[in-house]
Amino acid sequence: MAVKTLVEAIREGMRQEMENDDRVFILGEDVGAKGGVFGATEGLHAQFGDDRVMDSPLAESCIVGVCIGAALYGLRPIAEIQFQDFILPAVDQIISEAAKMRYRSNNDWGVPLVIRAPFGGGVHGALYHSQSFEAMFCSVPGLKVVVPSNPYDAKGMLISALRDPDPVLFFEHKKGYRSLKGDVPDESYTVPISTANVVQEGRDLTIFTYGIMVSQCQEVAAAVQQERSVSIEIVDLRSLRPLDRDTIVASARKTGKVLIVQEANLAVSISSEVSAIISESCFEYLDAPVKRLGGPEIPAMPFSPPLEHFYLVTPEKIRTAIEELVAY
Amino acid sequence: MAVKTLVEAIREGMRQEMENDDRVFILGEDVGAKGGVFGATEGLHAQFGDDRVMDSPLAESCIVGVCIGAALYGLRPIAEIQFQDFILPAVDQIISEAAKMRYRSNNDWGVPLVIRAPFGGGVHGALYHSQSFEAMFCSVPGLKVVVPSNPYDAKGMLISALRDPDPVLFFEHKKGYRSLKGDVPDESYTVPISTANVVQEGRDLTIFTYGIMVSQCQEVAAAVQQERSVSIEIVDLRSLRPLDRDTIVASARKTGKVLIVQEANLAVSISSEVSAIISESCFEYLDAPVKRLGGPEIPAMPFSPPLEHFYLVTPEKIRTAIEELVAY
Amino acid sequence: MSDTKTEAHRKGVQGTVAPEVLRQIYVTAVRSRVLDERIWVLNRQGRAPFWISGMGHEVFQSAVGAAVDPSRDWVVPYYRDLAMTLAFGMSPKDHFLSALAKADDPNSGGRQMPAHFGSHAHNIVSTGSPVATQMLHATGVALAMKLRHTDALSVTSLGEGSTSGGDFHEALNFAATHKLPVLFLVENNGYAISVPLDKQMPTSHVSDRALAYGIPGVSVDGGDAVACYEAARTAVERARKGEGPTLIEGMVARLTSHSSDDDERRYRPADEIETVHQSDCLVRLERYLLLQGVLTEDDLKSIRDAAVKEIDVDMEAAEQAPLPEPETALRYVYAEEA
Amino acid sequence: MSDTKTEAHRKGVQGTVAPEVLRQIYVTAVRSRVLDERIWVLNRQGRAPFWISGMGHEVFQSAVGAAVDPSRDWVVPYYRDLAMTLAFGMSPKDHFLSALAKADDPNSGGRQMPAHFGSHAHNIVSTGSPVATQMLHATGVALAMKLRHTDALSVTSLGEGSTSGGDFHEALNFAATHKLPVLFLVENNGYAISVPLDKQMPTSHVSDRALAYGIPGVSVDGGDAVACYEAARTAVERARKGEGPTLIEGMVARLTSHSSDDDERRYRPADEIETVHQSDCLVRLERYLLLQGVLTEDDLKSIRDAAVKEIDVDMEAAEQAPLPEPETALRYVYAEEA
Ligand SMILES: Cc1ncc(C[n+]2csc(CCOP(=O)(O)OP(=O)(O)O)c2C)c(N)n1
Ligand SMILES: Cc1ncc(C[n+]2csc(CCOP(=O)(O)OP(=O)(O)O)c2C)c(N)n1
Ligand SMILES: [Mg+2]
Ligand SMILES: [Mg+2]
Repeated sequence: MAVKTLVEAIREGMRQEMENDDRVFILGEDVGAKGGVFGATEGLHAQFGDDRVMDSPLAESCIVGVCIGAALYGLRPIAEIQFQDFILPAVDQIISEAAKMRYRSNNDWGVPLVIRAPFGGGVHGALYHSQSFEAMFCSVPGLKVVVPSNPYDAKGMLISALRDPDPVLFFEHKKGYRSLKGDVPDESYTVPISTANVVQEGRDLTIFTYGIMVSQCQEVAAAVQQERSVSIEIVDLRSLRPLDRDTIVASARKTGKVLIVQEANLAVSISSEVSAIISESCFEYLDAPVKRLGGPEIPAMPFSPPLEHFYLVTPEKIRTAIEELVAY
Repeated sequence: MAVKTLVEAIREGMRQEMENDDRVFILGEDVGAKGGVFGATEGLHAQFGDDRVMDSPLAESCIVGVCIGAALYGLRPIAEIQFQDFILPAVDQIISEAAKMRYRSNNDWGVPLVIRAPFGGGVHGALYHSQSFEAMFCSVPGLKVVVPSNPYDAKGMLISALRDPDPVLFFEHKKGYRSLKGDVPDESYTVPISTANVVQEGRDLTIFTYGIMVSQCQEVAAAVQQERSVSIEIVDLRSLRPLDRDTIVASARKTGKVLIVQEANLAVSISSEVSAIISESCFEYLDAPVKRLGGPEIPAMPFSPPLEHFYLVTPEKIRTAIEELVAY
Repeated sequence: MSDTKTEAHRKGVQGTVAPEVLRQIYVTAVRSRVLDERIWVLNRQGRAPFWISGMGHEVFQSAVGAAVDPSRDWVVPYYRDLAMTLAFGMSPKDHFLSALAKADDPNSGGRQMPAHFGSHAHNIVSTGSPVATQMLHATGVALAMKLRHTDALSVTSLGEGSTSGGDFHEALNFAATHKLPVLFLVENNGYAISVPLDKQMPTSHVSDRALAYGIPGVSVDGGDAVACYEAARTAVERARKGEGPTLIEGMVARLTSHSSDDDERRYRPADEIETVHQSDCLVRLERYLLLQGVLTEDDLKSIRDAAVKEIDVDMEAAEQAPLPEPETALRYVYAEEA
Repeated sequence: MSDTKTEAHRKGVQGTVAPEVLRQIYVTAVRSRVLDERIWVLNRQGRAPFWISGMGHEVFQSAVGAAVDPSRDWVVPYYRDLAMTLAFGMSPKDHFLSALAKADDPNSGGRQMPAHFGSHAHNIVSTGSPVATQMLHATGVALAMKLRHTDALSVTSLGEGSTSGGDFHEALNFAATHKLPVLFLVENNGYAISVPLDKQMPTSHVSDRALAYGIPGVSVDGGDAVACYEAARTAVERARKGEGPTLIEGMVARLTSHSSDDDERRYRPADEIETVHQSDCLVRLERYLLLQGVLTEDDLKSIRDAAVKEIDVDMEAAEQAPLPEPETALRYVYAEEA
């Protein structure tokens, strides 16, 4: 057990599963000698060679489509998409093909494929290196969508994903790669990929969130709880498709006040679905309107620092939202 | 004024705007001599010739990308995607390019482009000719998304879309092409594209819906109102991005009970967002949980009749949902 | 441009093909034709809501099918590959079950439209409707075959219209870069639904594109079984030796409308509809087999009779089979626990 | 395959280029280089958070820029096209405003990363980060130019790595089918970030792909201004005559790491990093101009001095300019009412 960063935990998860299962290989842009633009595959090419850590041509549909084919033949590919922003050329392969393979073949075929991609902003990545596209995949039956909020979950959920018989989108917050740190066992282990995690129990208010926002909400909640007597529960959704409906409903019923926090813009998003689930199942338990906090309805996060800061969900915005809800 | 079908109204809207504005042209698969697989462009090639009604190669990214370029140069393209299911190869061009052009250029450039595509099922179209993909575009700032529910709106909104300076996705329910009929003025007119439409006023319950489900909900509501004393309001959302928040909130506050009906599966969908908006803004007005009715969480509509029927939102399901809500 | 070069490519390759191989090709093509015609009948009777036909493409497919080894090779077909699926071991019954949307349809359990093929047992990868995506799946299958050090290969096919999509290019580029064992088949029938070749692409042969990827590209007359078979054999040998992919374009004819939902008279010249049947690949193959003395008139008749009999029996069986239960629509979104 | 054919394609075209054109090419290239170096300095000083450089590509871009007519032709560039944007009339100040993310940045108002070019006033279409999408925009621009009966043309460019994406193929196919007036430029520097050519594609020249579309394809030495200019002139004439697109590949060198976020020493052989500077296109152009007597040492010096002076002034002005106001982030999602 040692303290590791998010990107180290992900790398360790890949390395151990590649040692454990020779069907696992990686295909993506710059994953070889360079070790990926964020270093997620650093050292893996040296250890496993050209056949298992393959630099792909610059073509995302190709990366995913080829991985689907290899998975159909029995391998366990990891497709790395350099930035989640560049997953769009692969959307047809993901939604038309990977997501529907088992269903359309009536269980004759399956696609055990993990697609990893860094997402999110706050790193001066501008319009095309900061986006959060998870919502569009969370409406798609046949896909699983996972966003780890800490290194422990990241390693364990990645190994689970690699053993899953169906396609899993594994989205990693790029700002968290080095800023998120935590204890990670040295040996291989799994964390289930379809459950939410109550990271902090509370009585008065639940925050549902995921990814890098989890630790940010924890910090703000700790500060607020220091100042005033309010007990805040925080639920790390962590699996965005399927959502863990039971945990969501139980927590909302318990506290009666709900704040949903995400970095992405709100319209037709995870926050919409969590709110709708709560509406359906917690009507008689709610003490306040379900509140949502996320990015503004603009196409993406701009480059210039004042604009980027304007976009972000900051601790101040989270605090204000909590206080409004408490006061309701 | 004459009774026209949905597809006739759409065709007439295109024809009249092409006569009115010589910058308008159509690019799509089989739109020429064949007149489109649903006949939407029938006769237009004969009238306007090769330069304005162009059969494209079988490549959706090409269709949309070329239209974006032509729009930038000052033309007013209509991209026809043969089935909405096949829009996925064009998603990068739509979301990365068309949707972001004005924003990323700080208003220096814009993309006046209409993308038309038939969607929806119930026509034995099976997994890839029945889908409803609107949700994924409704989370994207920079796009407008429109679904007409009747021939009058279809013609007027299409002409509005063609005069809009920004990209509009115009989704047409394929089962409605011939089944939806109504009075349509012979001359050119516009219907605004960012408003919902209260198609039927009521006091006890609001149904929010769109597309072919509007007329289906009207029929069921009429039958229910005949049988028992309940007054049902029906709101045709018709513009899915932006949603007409004011109309949604006003209606939900008025009736206090809400049913949202769509053909698509529910997770992270229009129904989720409408529910979340109501949660945010109507908490103190609600008399029952916001209820949603839509397709099951399976990848798409199957071919075999018993399976297809199982998928569909039928009058029976709508009636049951209304009755449950009334009884709450 | 490189006219001489591509002309050379286009020429049917000459060679001698063993009589039993030619017979096998013929049997597959006839079974496919009879089956295809029968499903059209079901369609016109209102019993099969949709059909999309392989008529006119059968000889090409049957010849390629005879050149590969269905026991180890894999195919990722497209909707016109009825004959190819028969070559890989599917039965007419399998296709009737699919056309009638029955629960036991091995392709999809009645979930997909007919002619959306797939059977794990027969090394036929499941295919959907979006065109050209399968190019990349076949490439990935071939990559896996190479990484696992097999000597197997994958075959995949699409229409000439579908080569306009990006996945076609991405697949050829990847397969050629990594010298993967794939046969890319283009079945060029001159139309993509209604769109003719000259609105689809700037040259008249997709095989010209092989030059872009430094791989062999040949165009063969899809009615010339020997040329088709020899081109496929050459490509198979190359693939098994680890020398990489080959692009084979079969110049074929679409003998029907695009599908049962289409009426080609709206866009196809009447005389062309007329004349296309005069060069029916199956008729040409029969003429060749007789001329070469490979088969007699009696042989032809008994092969056709056997096919008709098989198809009668299979249709009957498929008609008896049950439709799926409605609630089964919820199954197999994800793997189910054992 | 077609080695002779493609070798012929690859050879730099010979011809004589007027001295004032050569001078113009040189001026553009020098201004680009000086500006580029200055932004690197700002980056290393922590004042410009990101930069991606055109160094090593300038002569090719400047030569093509000199062959087209920026008053009627349009360009849809990519991020290395700093010199091209100068040829189309943008100023160093415009680029400093962008590098410093200032409100008045004409490319994007500080919204996009630097080197994401665009200026309606200069016929430079706004570009985003996803590679290869611009191929289709340039094709659409050219379609509109043709439909409106102009004699203008569009130019677009991308790196060799980006040609692996589907949009490259779809654009060439469409433009060639409709004989549209487009110049497709490939700036082949042998790397896509860290991925070398032999993992990217099966042949060594992207110009081979022209054969697939029946259009001319040439590879030119990106340090040979005459060859670059002549190839572009030929393509421009062809386009204006309505004969269709041309694919021009400039064999260039990336003189820096991919971007300010990259360290090429992780993947690029040390000796190659060393030697690549010895064939610096700008040095070669200077040598050629001196040798041909087009310019004297004094001319070179005064051109460079003028560039330095211009860039000093422009940088100063850009540094004084304000950052955007935070709430302006909400503007221009859609057109605003007048
Ligand atoms: C991505 C995509 N776009 C559109 C379609 C609709 N469609 C089905 S078949 C077809 C034409 C295919 O033509 P071609 O590739 O020449 O094959 P052929 O049918 O002639 O054998 C089209 C446009 C589709 N299936 N997939
Ligand atoms: C669709 C997409 N995928 C990935 C990236 C990330 N990326 C930016 S530049 C680049 C390499 C481009 O290489 P090349 O086309 O050769 O151009 P060069 O930078 O060498 O001029 C990559 C992978 C991107 N911008 N867009
Ligand atoms: Mg065809
Ligand atoms: Mg490069």
